[in-house]
Amino acid sequence: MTDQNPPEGLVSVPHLLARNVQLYGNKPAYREKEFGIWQSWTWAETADEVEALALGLLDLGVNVGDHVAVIGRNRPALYWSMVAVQSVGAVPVPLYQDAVVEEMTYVLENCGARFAIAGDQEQVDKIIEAQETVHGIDHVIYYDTRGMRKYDHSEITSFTDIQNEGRAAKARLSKELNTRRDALGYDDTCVMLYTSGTTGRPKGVVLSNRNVIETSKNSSEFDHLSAGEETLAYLPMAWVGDFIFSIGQAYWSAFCVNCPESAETMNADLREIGPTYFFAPPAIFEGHLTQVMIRMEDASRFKRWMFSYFMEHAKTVGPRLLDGKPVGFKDRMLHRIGKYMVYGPLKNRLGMSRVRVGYTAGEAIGPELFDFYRSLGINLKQLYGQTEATVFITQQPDGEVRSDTVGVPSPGVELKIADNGEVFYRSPGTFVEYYQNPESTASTKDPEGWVATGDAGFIEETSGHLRIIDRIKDVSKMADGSMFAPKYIENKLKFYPNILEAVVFGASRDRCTAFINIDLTAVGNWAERNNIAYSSYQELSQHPQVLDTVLAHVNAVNESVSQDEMLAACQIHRFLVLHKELDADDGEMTRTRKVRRAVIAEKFNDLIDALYDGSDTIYTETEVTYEDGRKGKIKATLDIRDATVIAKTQVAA
Amino acid sequence: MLYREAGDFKTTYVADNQTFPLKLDRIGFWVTMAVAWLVIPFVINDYWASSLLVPFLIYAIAAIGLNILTGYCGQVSLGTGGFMAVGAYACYKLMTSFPDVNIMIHIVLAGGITAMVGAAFGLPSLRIKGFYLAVATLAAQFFLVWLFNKVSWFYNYSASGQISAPERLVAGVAVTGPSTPAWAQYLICLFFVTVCAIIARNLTRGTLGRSWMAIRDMDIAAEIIGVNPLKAKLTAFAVSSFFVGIAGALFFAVYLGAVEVGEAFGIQKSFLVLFMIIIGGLGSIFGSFAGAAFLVLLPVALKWIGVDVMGWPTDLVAHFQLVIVGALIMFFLIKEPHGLAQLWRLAKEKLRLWPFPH
Amino acid sequence: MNEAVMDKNAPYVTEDGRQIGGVMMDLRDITLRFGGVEAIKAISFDIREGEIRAIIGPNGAGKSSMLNVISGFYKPQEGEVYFRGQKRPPMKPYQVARQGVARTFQNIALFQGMSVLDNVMTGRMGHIKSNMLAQAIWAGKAQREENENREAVERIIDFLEIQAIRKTPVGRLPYGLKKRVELARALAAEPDLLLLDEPMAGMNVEEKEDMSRFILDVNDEFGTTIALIEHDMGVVMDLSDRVVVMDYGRKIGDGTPDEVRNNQEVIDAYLGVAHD
Amino acid sequence: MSADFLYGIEVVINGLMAGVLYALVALGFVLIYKASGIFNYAQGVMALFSALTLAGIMSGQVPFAHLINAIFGTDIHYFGWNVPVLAAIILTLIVMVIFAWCVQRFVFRHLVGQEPIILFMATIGLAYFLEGVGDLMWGSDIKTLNVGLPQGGSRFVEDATAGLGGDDFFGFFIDKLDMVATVVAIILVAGLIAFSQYTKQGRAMRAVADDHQAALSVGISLNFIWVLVWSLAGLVALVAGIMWGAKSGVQFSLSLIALKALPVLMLGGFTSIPGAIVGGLIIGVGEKLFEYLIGAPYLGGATENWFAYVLALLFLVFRPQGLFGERIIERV
Repeated sequence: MTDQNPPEGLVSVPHLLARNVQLYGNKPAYREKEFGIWQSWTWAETADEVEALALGLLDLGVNVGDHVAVIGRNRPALYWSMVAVQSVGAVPVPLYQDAVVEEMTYVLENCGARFAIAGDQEQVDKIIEAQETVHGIDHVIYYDTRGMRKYDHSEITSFTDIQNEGRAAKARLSKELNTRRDALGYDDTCVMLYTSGTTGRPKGVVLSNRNVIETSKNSSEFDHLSAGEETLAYLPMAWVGDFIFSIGQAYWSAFCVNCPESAETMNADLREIGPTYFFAPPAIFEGHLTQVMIRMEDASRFKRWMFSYFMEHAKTVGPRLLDGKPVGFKDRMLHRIGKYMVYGPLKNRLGMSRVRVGYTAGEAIGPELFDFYRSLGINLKQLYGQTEATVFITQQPDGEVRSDTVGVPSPGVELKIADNGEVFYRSPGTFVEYYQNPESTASTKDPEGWVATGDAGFIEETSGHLRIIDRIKDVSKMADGSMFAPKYIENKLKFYPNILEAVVFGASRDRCTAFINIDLTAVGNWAERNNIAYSSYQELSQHPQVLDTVLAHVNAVNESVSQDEMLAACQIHRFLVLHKELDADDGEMTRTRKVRRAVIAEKFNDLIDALYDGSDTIYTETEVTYEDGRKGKIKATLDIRDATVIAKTQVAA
Repeated sequence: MLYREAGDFKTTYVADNQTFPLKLDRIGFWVTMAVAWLVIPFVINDYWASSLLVPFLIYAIAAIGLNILTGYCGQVSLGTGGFMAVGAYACYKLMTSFPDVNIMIHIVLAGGITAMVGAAFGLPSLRIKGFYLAVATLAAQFFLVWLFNKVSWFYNYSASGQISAPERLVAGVAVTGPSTPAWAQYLICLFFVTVCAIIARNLTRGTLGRSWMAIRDMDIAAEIIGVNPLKAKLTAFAVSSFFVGIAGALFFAVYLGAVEVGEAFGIQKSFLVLFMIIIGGLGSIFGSFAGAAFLVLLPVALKWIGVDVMGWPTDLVAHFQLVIVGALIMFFLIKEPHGLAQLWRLAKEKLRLWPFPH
Repeated sequence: MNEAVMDKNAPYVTEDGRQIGGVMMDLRDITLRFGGVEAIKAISFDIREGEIRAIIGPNGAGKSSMLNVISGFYKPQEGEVYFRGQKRPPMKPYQVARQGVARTFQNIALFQGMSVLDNVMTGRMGHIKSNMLAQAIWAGKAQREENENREAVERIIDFLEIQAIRKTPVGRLPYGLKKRVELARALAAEPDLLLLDEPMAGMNVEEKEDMSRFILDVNDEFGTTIALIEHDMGVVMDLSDRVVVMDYGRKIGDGTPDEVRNNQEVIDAYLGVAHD
Repeated sequence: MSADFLYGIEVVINGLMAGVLYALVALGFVLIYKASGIFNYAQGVMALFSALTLAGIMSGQVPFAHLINAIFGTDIHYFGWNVPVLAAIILTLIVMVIFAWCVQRFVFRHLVGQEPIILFMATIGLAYFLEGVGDLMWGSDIKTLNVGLPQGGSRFVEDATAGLGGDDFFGFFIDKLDMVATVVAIILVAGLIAFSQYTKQGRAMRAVADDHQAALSVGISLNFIWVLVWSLAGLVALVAGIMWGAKSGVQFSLSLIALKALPVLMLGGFTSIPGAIVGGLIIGVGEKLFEYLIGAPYLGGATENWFAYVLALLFLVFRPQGLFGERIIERV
């Protein structure tokens, strides 16, 4: 553990808040689109909202070290809640708002939260339901009063009431509050975040003030984040990324966090705000791109021509310009025109005109996708990180951006690659421990503080950039002993807009096979244009033409995989298109949309067998969970297709 | 394509319902104002003033007026000419009876008087709807014209039956009478246009405007949800006539200088202004300007093409003008009932969505 | 007799926690004729503070006419309307509206030429005090009032979850949303009595569920008294505290859903009525 | 009987005759309005146009002569022949039918289902258009139209009635033309009513007027009906045009006179043929009497210009649906 002292006595988020009030008192700290306009709060206003709540919490009897669950969509009030909780020496535990009751029950129980701050009635209901099994919760605070009137308010209170009580009790409690705030230490717990573990139950990752503040400081300096930045907070508050972007860095650099009005106005709000610092997982960028392409399909011939022409040109010139490499005069001029005709307007529509620093992470991002945004002139970069590292492990410096690497070690981070190819790191951001789980803590973090990422990768000698192949546990051997890296293949497949998800099997088998999920937006739109009628996802997924298209993609992937001798064996011999979308509610994916390979393999074993026993159709029944929690069965007969495999060239590895 | 909206967000309601929510439009507006106020006055000459700019500005005011009544409140009026006449004669009487009072005040008062007359003729609108009312307003048209013809008190018993504007000064410069400089004519009209447009905009985007539009779109429902139809319709008639009256006053005092009611404010005038708002766009201030500009420009352009270029006799060109105007009216009603304003709106929408089609 | 009157007005609380107060609107022997036709024949019933009151009956039973009488659009030839204990003098519909009676319409009556926001804003007509001159200058009082109204309206928009379509012209909206916007417009008036004329006509199950939820929420959040006409028996039985049944302009039943359901005359009237 | 009174009677009679003409034009409106819901402002201009055409054809004028000359620098004006009245009238009728077809085909077919007020404004546009075309075809100079109708006061009536009053009364002065006009108008009105009552097309017309959908469902072609009514309106316009043209020359003001039919309709109601007739008579008599008793002596005359409108306006305020129009029951 590196032993730096806190920069000028800023040992905790509340301290940062206090500093921001002094330096940027009248600058906006939070905005939320509500009642048709962007309601704004300056740092000063934020401070006393937080203080009022903190006092209220004291009044409510929150003790130092208590865990306070925070659940709801991104709203300033909930961010204040976290800071307020910290101010009174307690620990905020943000939870995923879309978690179903069981998940929430587990987490509440695990962290033993005494208090919960919920966004609205929906969340309150879940907490109440959870309390049938967990009895730790003393008091629930809700923000949106809608529909809450009829609840028994003995153990439930509205956010504003708490604040009012707090304000009322100021004289009485402010002294206590100050002492608690001053008592906060650099190595005290800042926040506890639950990792949506790809396997097994989520674990509570304990992050200290040191972790958060050091990381925020370093990463902010790395990208020269200033008080002028605008961000849009729309990713789950329970996710470490949002905590660092919307609280850590936001408080360190004192920039403004904007919260959208609602899920369906998200894109419009993004457009209005035009963030300068923007993070999104590849899925979102992919969604945008798909939308762009679909909408361009309906455009006039001229526009389509213009679009493709300039996008082509941008692919060659755009990234070079971004990286400050020299560009010929003619190209420069063409790019100007393009900027005026296409790039500019497009960025404007996407709400990314002002993006100065954009990041994506979590999944490998397709080169086409990545280049599309880069060539528009959006400074989109990749970073590699995880909750245990307080996000940052490696990130790409301006001017050294590529789609196939995840960049150089972030400031203060040391890397080492184990013999089996696993990536280890050590940094000021390295987490303290897994809450009440010493053994997994030990298994992940050795005494010197080296943390295993669980990813296999290597460092390019030429550039010093880190390249990730796959999850280490997913990289395995096939029957003939050759390397099997499913994720690698899956990503290649997923780079096709038509393919939403793919799961490749082949560990200790003689050949590879795959499940495919088609992308309903893209394929559905294609079906519409070729007026192919379909009543359900299932029906569309089994449509012969769809299967042909997918087959073409698979063949293409095989083609490219066959080039790489290390992975040539991973070519897909047979595949089928799943009759349902892989879904977190069915436990097939994590909340962050990572496939749970084991779960799937077990759940669809009949299909896997079919893939290997050579039959060309298979009948199956699958249990599904509907949005309202009801369960049901869907039955389907799936076609299985054979893909063309390029014969493995004779090589000695 | 031209628009960059990212980052142009609103944090107050005032900002949110400003007239030009888009930055580019705001810029465009101020540029236009600057040119209109700071450039044109110095370059304008008699020809441009008398054949284009001044009539355009005056008709724009009239069109705004009629648009409030017809476009916003849905009450079609064919009496515009008559009401302009009221404005003109009111102004004339005021000018001649109180020579020392500033002409500007006279013009505004003329508007006020017209407003009252307008409201009076608006009363039937409470019982009569649609084209019944339209025809009813013809009564105003014919009656008023006849009145100013027959009752010689209105034209101070002049032998010719004409009224002619004596010279009046504003800030030491003649704005009426034969010796008025072009730029003075232009500026005084521009002043009134600006004020009228702003007032109209404020009224139409506010409560009153909403009550008008409610009446227009569905009068019964409007009344049931709490719109007072009497108030809505009468205010519409009054405000509309106020503007029309001012236009009439300017038309007589500043533009023509001397008028004979029959030909200056005949039913043709009513139709001209009605056409302006149909072509320009019902229910749109911008449309009022567009329509006025279009119908002021059209004859000039036709004359130029027909007479100067093709060398045709003027009457022939005049006939063509009738045909074209008539055809245009039908065309717009069929293809684009919301006129040039709507075309403009669509174009803008396209630019905002660029490169997407929708 | 006296007792009867007393408990008639005695406040009580429904099982789902709804506060029912005294009589708000009392209709006495209302008779309405069009030319020779009697649309409503000597009907009397009352609507109590805070309750959800349903008016049901086959097509042409005179339900809508009844609503039109309440909202002052039709003037009954006989009978009186008592509002808050006062006999209502003959008044124009907009005056009734300003007394705190808002309504929606059977076939949507939105203002096609205006945006959702403007439509809902028209609901605030009753709350305008500033005069024309102030509005013309668009400053001071008028401006303040405009903003206050906007805020009030935005809360309704938020409440009915139509933020996403705030600035869309109503013409472009699908049917279900139009209905919701109309409800928003009525709510914007902050009425004491809300009249809903077939709020769920032509909706699919999902939309009906939403609408029912909104109606209950309105009654719950704002304590608004609601009188609604509806054909969907299920909905009526779920929502309403008391039901009036009309047939051919006569009242053939009045009471709690259960009482009405078991009323023989009602059953007869409904036999063979297609839509129910 | 006193002379004044008798002169009063004379005024009334003249009024009645004028009224018949108003009624005639009004009929044109009613026909179109009933069948298509269009309130045809252009009716007046149609009268003007038809009169122009008739005059032009009779005098063997070359259509669009000005235009042709202007373009080709030629100098043609007349074919140099005169077309006999009857042939000319028939030709004019053909022109009017073609016109009717064009109007239907190019304008109103595209406006089906629009609000009445839009249709109304469209007809105003049509009026302009037609006026322009008329001028282009035949030039805008005032033409005399003589279809051989008797002119001047009727000696016969004058002599016959001279005896009624004292020696300062010289009998009714009644224009022969007006008498003819009246007769023709009455015949035409009767004819139209007969047409709409007893002919297949007539019944179809009424069916359409009552209920478009129903009419369609029984296989009546709306298009045909609309062309038909526009043609009939053309015919009516022609007759009116001839009368007025013969009376006061063919000029623009003619279209304004025809406008008088509007107030007539507002009195009579847009949908009722008898209404149109009665309204016409009321207006005719009303304005003449008003002018005779009040206008000329006290108001400086020329009150005919507005009397009709103001009368109609006042009337409407108390009975919005007109004399015979059905009562409107508003619903929501």
